[in-house]
Amino acid sequence: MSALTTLTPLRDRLTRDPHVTRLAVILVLLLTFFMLVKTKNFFGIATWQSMAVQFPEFGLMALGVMLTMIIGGIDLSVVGVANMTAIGSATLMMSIAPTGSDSPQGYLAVVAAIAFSLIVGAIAGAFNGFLIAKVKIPAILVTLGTFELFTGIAVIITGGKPASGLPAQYGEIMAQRVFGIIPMPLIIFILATVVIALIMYKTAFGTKLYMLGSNETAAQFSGLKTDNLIIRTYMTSGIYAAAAGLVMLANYNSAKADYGSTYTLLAVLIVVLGGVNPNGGSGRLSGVILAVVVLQVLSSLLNTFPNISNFYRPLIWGGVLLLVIVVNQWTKKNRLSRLFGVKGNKS
Amino acid sequence: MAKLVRKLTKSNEFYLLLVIIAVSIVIQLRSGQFFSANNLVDLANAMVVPGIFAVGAFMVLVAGGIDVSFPALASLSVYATTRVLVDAGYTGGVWLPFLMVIVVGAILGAFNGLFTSRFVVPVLIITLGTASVFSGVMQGVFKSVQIPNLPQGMSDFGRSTLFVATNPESGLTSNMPVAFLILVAVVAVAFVVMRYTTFGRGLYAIGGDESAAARAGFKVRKIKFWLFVIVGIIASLAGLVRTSMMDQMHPTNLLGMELMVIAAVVLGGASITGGTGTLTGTMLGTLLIVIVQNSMILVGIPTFWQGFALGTLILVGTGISAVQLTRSRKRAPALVQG
Amino acid sequence: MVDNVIAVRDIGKAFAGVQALDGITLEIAPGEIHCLAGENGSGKSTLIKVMSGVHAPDTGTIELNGKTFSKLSPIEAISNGVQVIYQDFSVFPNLTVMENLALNAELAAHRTFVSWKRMRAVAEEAIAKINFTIDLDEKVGQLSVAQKQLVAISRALMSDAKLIIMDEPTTALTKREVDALFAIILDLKARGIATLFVSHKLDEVFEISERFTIIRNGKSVITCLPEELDHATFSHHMTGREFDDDHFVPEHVSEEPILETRGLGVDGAFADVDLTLRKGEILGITGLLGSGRTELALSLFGSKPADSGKILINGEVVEVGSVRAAIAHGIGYVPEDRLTEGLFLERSISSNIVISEIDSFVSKFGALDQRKADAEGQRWVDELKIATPNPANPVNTLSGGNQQRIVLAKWLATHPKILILNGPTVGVDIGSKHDIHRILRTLASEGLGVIIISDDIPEVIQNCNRVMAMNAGRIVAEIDPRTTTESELAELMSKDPSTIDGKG
Amino acid sequence: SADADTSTASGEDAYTIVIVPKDSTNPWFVRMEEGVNKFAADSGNDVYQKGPAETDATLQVQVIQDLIAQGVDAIGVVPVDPGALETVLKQAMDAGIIVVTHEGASQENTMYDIEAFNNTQYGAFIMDNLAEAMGEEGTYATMVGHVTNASHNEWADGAVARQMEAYPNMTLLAAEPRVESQDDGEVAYQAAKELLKKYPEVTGIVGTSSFDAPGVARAIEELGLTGKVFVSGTGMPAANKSILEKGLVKTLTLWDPADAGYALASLAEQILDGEDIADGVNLGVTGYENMTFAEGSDKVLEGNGWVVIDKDNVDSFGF
Ligand SMILES: Nc1ncnc2c1ncn2[C@@H]1O[C@H](COP(=O)(O)OP(=O)(O)OP(=O)(O)O)[C@@H](O)[C@H]1O
Ligand SMILES: Nc1ncnc2c1ncn2[C@@H]1O[C@H](COP(=O)(O)OP(=O)(O)OP(=O)(O)O)[C@@H](O)[C@H]1O
Ligand SMILES: [Mg+2]
Ligand SMILES: [Mg+2]
Repeated sequence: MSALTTLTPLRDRLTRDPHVTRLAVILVLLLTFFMLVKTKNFFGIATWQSMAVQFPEFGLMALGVMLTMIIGGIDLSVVGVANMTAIGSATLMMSIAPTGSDSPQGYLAVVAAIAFSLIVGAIAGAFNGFLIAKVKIPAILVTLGTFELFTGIAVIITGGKPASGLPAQYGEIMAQRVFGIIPMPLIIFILATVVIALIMYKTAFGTKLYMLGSNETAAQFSGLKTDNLIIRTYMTSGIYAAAAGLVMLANYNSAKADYGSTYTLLAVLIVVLGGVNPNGGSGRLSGVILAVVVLQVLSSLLNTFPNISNFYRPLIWGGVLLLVIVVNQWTKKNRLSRLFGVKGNKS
Repeated sequence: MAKLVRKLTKSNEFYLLLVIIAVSIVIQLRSGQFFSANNLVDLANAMVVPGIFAVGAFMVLVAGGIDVSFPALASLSVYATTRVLVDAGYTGGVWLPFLMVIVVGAILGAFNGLFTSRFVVPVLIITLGTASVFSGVMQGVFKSVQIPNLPQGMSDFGRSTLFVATNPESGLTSNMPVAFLILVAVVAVAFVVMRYTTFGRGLYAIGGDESAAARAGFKVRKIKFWLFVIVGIIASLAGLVRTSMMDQMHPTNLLGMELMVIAAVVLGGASITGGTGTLTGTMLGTLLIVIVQNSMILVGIPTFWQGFALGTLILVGTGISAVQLTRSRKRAPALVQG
Repeated sequence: MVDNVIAVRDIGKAFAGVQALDGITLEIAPGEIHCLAGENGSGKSTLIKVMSGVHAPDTGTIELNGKTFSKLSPIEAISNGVQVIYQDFSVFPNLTVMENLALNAELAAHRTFVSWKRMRAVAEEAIAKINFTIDLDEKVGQLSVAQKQLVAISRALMSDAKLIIMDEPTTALTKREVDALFAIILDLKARGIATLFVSHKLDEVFEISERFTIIRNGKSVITCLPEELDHATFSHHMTGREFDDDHFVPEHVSEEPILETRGLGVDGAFADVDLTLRKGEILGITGLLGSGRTELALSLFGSKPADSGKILINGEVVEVGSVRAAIAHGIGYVPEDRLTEGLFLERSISSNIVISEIDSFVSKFGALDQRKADAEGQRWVDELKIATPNPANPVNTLSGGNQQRIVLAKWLATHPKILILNGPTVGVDIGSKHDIHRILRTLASEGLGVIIISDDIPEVIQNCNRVMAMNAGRIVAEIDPRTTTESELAELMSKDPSTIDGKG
Repeated sequence: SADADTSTASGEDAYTIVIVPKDSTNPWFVRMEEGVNKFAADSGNDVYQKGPAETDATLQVQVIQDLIAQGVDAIGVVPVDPGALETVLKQAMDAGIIVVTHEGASQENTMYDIEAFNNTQYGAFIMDNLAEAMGEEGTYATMVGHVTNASHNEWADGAVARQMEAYPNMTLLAAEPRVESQDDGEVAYQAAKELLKKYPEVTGIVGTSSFDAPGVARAIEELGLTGKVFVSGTGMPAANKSILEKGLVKTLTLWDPADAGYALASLAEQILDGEDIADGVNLGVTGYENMTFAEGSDKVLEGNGWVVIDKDNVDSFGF
């Protein structure tokens, strides 16, 4: 019953938002192409497992960026938060369970580190939110500044070197394959998606975010605690970035100040490709998730062609984004040619 | 007089200038080198490329968009130009490289312009796409690699100096590059365009209210299109200057600069939602960032602490102007009018 | 036969599913003052946009200067002498008054370079024409709604227009400013310039118009002379309904005041305001632009907390330091400018309605009961007769009158004890206006304390049981609307404040 | 013709060997690809190079993950960051893929790592060149691409250690011992100018990244310090021809990345063929003909592959 009621609006949303539908079509086309051209890879479980390990890193960051963009802001600090918190929790784990500790000690370290990392992520995000909401510095400046700041802290802690030598238990937990096939990072990503879906669509907070992004003055006049909302949004983004940091910590078995430096723009690209309006007020989670998957499938597909250099990856990503823009407009106006038609009374 | 003071205390440029002065004094006190002639020339030198980029980013911001494609655009147009000229064994003057980057820059800019003027989609989204396409074309299609030896004309231009500033104490010399004149020219032309042409006022109008601009009779599409052509040219000039001055073509050297440049322009008081901002503010914002980035060693900040210091300074610098601005706006009397 | 300055014939225009215009024909003679009337959403603005080249009609023709067009471009319209003052003014908030006034002229002259000296001269001339003083270097975004409107009007009057179209030009103007505008229109008429005029204020319409065209649901209903109609028949043509004018008489007024202020003041805006509001009352506060009426409302609502004085609710002194505090005390506020302050345009109708009470749909576990919230939205849509096929549609699919009902619904949904409305019927048609007034009266009779802030004098006279006049930041008089005429009230509002011996 | 080679080689028993460099615009790895392609032609196997689009550890991991998924036979990696690669390389080995590395002496999850030389010794060699230019006296600082770059820092450490033991009249600048060039010629130039302004006593800079020496040389020339301040470091011949010829830099050091690429692929093939890897193994290119295990290691194979370029021999390399 309750599953039914949650499913129906989901299906509604999927069919009602043409942008999301279009992304879904692109994904299906892409998968079909993959299946036909690289049949062997397509039917190999390893292909999917390797994807499932990769995208949660930037996917989690994109989810945080999405929330900030829905309220009309942006978070460019996610990579800095991820690296700083990963380094912090790596350091913590190594001090709780130095090499040679027994395994209960190791598990304790893991639990402590995860909690620590998420808390620090929340604090870092709240710091962003505070500067944006209370000091009223534009979000783009704040998060660019804190990106430098957090990365700087990461460099100071480690002296620029990787923090490695984690207790084996961390890698053990994160390398788990649930049901023998599903990699842990994917489980984390799915969990994070469910949580964010609940936040966005099942809490008052979610509704308020959209309202805030749509019209901040009206939100104030409606009695919303706008500053508080902004701070909580960036805090959530910080937590998601910290989660991404934990996944990276597992994937690289180490943390470092400059991991994932290309993820900032990638996360923004994903969010806008997913149909979130950078001016705030609209956008759907399903679109962003589809965008993550589309980009991941595309890049893994590309890596199966030895002769196609990875440099084509940005070209294709950019191409997909522009294509979606063109197609959206096309269907809005029915006829693309009208777009290029001359305005005037020459009809 | 009182009106001037009120205007001043309401302006972002004023606080920015105060911050710059304060930062300079700190650097001077810590290093004793800030106000030396050759250091100032070095700063001017470091300002050239970000400064030219900032003008372009500023124009787009005024029209209500955020362009993140200019470094990729500049890289592609300069790479293509250099590659062609080097392969052809060109040994002539710098006029041809200039001409070529202007043409290529204009074409790439037109590509941006076509999308931004025809599609009702925020410029940020479009330029995220085109930036990827530009760098993908450069790296994937042109298989870009470093080009160590530039055409003679470009090398010579990169080395030509206006004057040499000498520090009487240390005897060190710094060259004021001729390329600085390009920055000056770009700023001057942009100033005239933004202030004294209907095109420039149209950018402000579009940034303020696009549909009102259309109703007033501005040809919004045309203006947007040409805006991006112009910005493409400006960005390519910056790219050519950087390449000539480095005396090598590093295809990825400029990539990743976009956020810092946009931050500088916003720091200078341009609103990210469009319609406001001045070139003075833009230059001051860029100057502040350039000073901070190029004074870490002078101030004696250890390498490990430099990222931290840069982040702190960006936050403090923007924070001071933000707080002051909110305060002075609050202090200003509410609408009282009979 | 006199040639028309403009004639549109058989215009049809549909927007995704909505037939906004359906075979409209309209002719305007030189110098004619023509009134276009119709309910919200009847197609007036759309017709205007067709005449000014913003929208291309699906069918029909436009005759202008002897030429027949199937569609116009804005520049063609302007160069053929059609000037429009849009409902949203179409000003540039980020530019100065001077540029807002003068840019059009520079554009029309196809100049490449602008001259600031020339622009200043042009702008000075423009504001001199309608006799209004303003700092030419002020940014238009900093101006009040009325000042923006005056800027838009002066701009339209500058060019060599043959026809000036005004889409609700007087919504934010006070009586004095309206009179000035009418003088200008008559002056234009004397020079052979025609005016097409849209307004929802009946008095004005009858005062100035020489001919009416009334449209309903995109179709012409009647074109006739003012003598052929009175207020009642006019309203009937517009809405198909009958209205009666009567004064509001509260049914039951509580002894104890629900809201009081003592010596309330905000520096630079108003001072020494003492007022008392009882349950069941509708208190009117009226005053000119800049009289402090909006600031007073904002300080009661906690958005601009008072610098001095006290606010009492149910006899107890309370701190109203923030909007949330005000809401907690049961105060609701319908703001002056619904578009920028009241509505979330791209969000759904029902979420706009429930946003202020959304926390009450949250269960113990923090889950939002969306169905309950939607049901609440639907309930208010039905209750206030908001015309929409689906409350899930975004608010920007509605016309002004319906949008205003949404803002009202949002506050009613919070079950306020005190409701403050700032310009509750600005830009709302008579039908909707009447409905909104009915709603307010019902609310008062249910025990709500209502404050209407408005410069629409007939509105406050008819719908309030007490009216306070504000002038230059002070309450200068309190009147009984049943014994005071509109002109007496207007005089109180606009007198030089030094000649009134008000309180304090 | 290369195409024809690959197609014939993709037969039954041809191996798929993929070399994963740090990035691909850097002429260094462009040059490396030449060696890889040469090995492909020589061996008839399916050998190619595929790197990430930017020097970024996370991107490099993704490339390797995708290669694992495709089930290639061997992967030869030049790690951006050995630490970041441990997990994925372990996965590769668990999947039965042969893993070898280059410039990854600290890599644990690899079968063998080949080094053109020993990093510490290479740093020492850079120092020897700088000391000679400085006349074995004066103050110097070190410059690395990023403080996060492992091999740059090892070279710099090696250089400092060498100075300590061999050049008593030289001192490391205490206030700024290590500056960053961010792998950017412009930053190297600006940082060097600042350094030389603030610390007039500095007469030498140890460069490591290939962007360092050209950038620093520009600064030296502009400040009017030619012949007074010196820089050494790593660099490709063609890219540094002009600064060498002008005398701004006396010598630069490098190893030929093409040879390293060839050797890496060759090592992978030998392992695939089941050959025994022992001291003295011959990887078929100059400098890698007689590889020996580093002291105390059974993984790190060291050759003697570095070369010195100066203005006289700069034209003789052909790259
Ligand atoms: N651009 C548009 N897209 C979709 N529908 C529109 C558009 N413009 C107008 N409409 C619809 O056309 C109808 C007529 O609208 P119009 O704005 O002309 O009404 P109006 O007579 O000006 O009303 P009001 O008195 O409220 O100003 C309305 O139903 C409106 O929703
Ligand atoms: N360009 C447009 N695009 C989309 N919708 C539009 C457009 N112009 C008008 N509309 C819609 O048409 C409806 C009527 O528009 P309009 O601005 O004319 O309001 P109105 O009916 O005049 O309101 P009122 O008279 O009550 O102030 C509104 O819902 C508005 O959102
Ligand atoms: Mg209208
Ligand atoms: Mg209207």
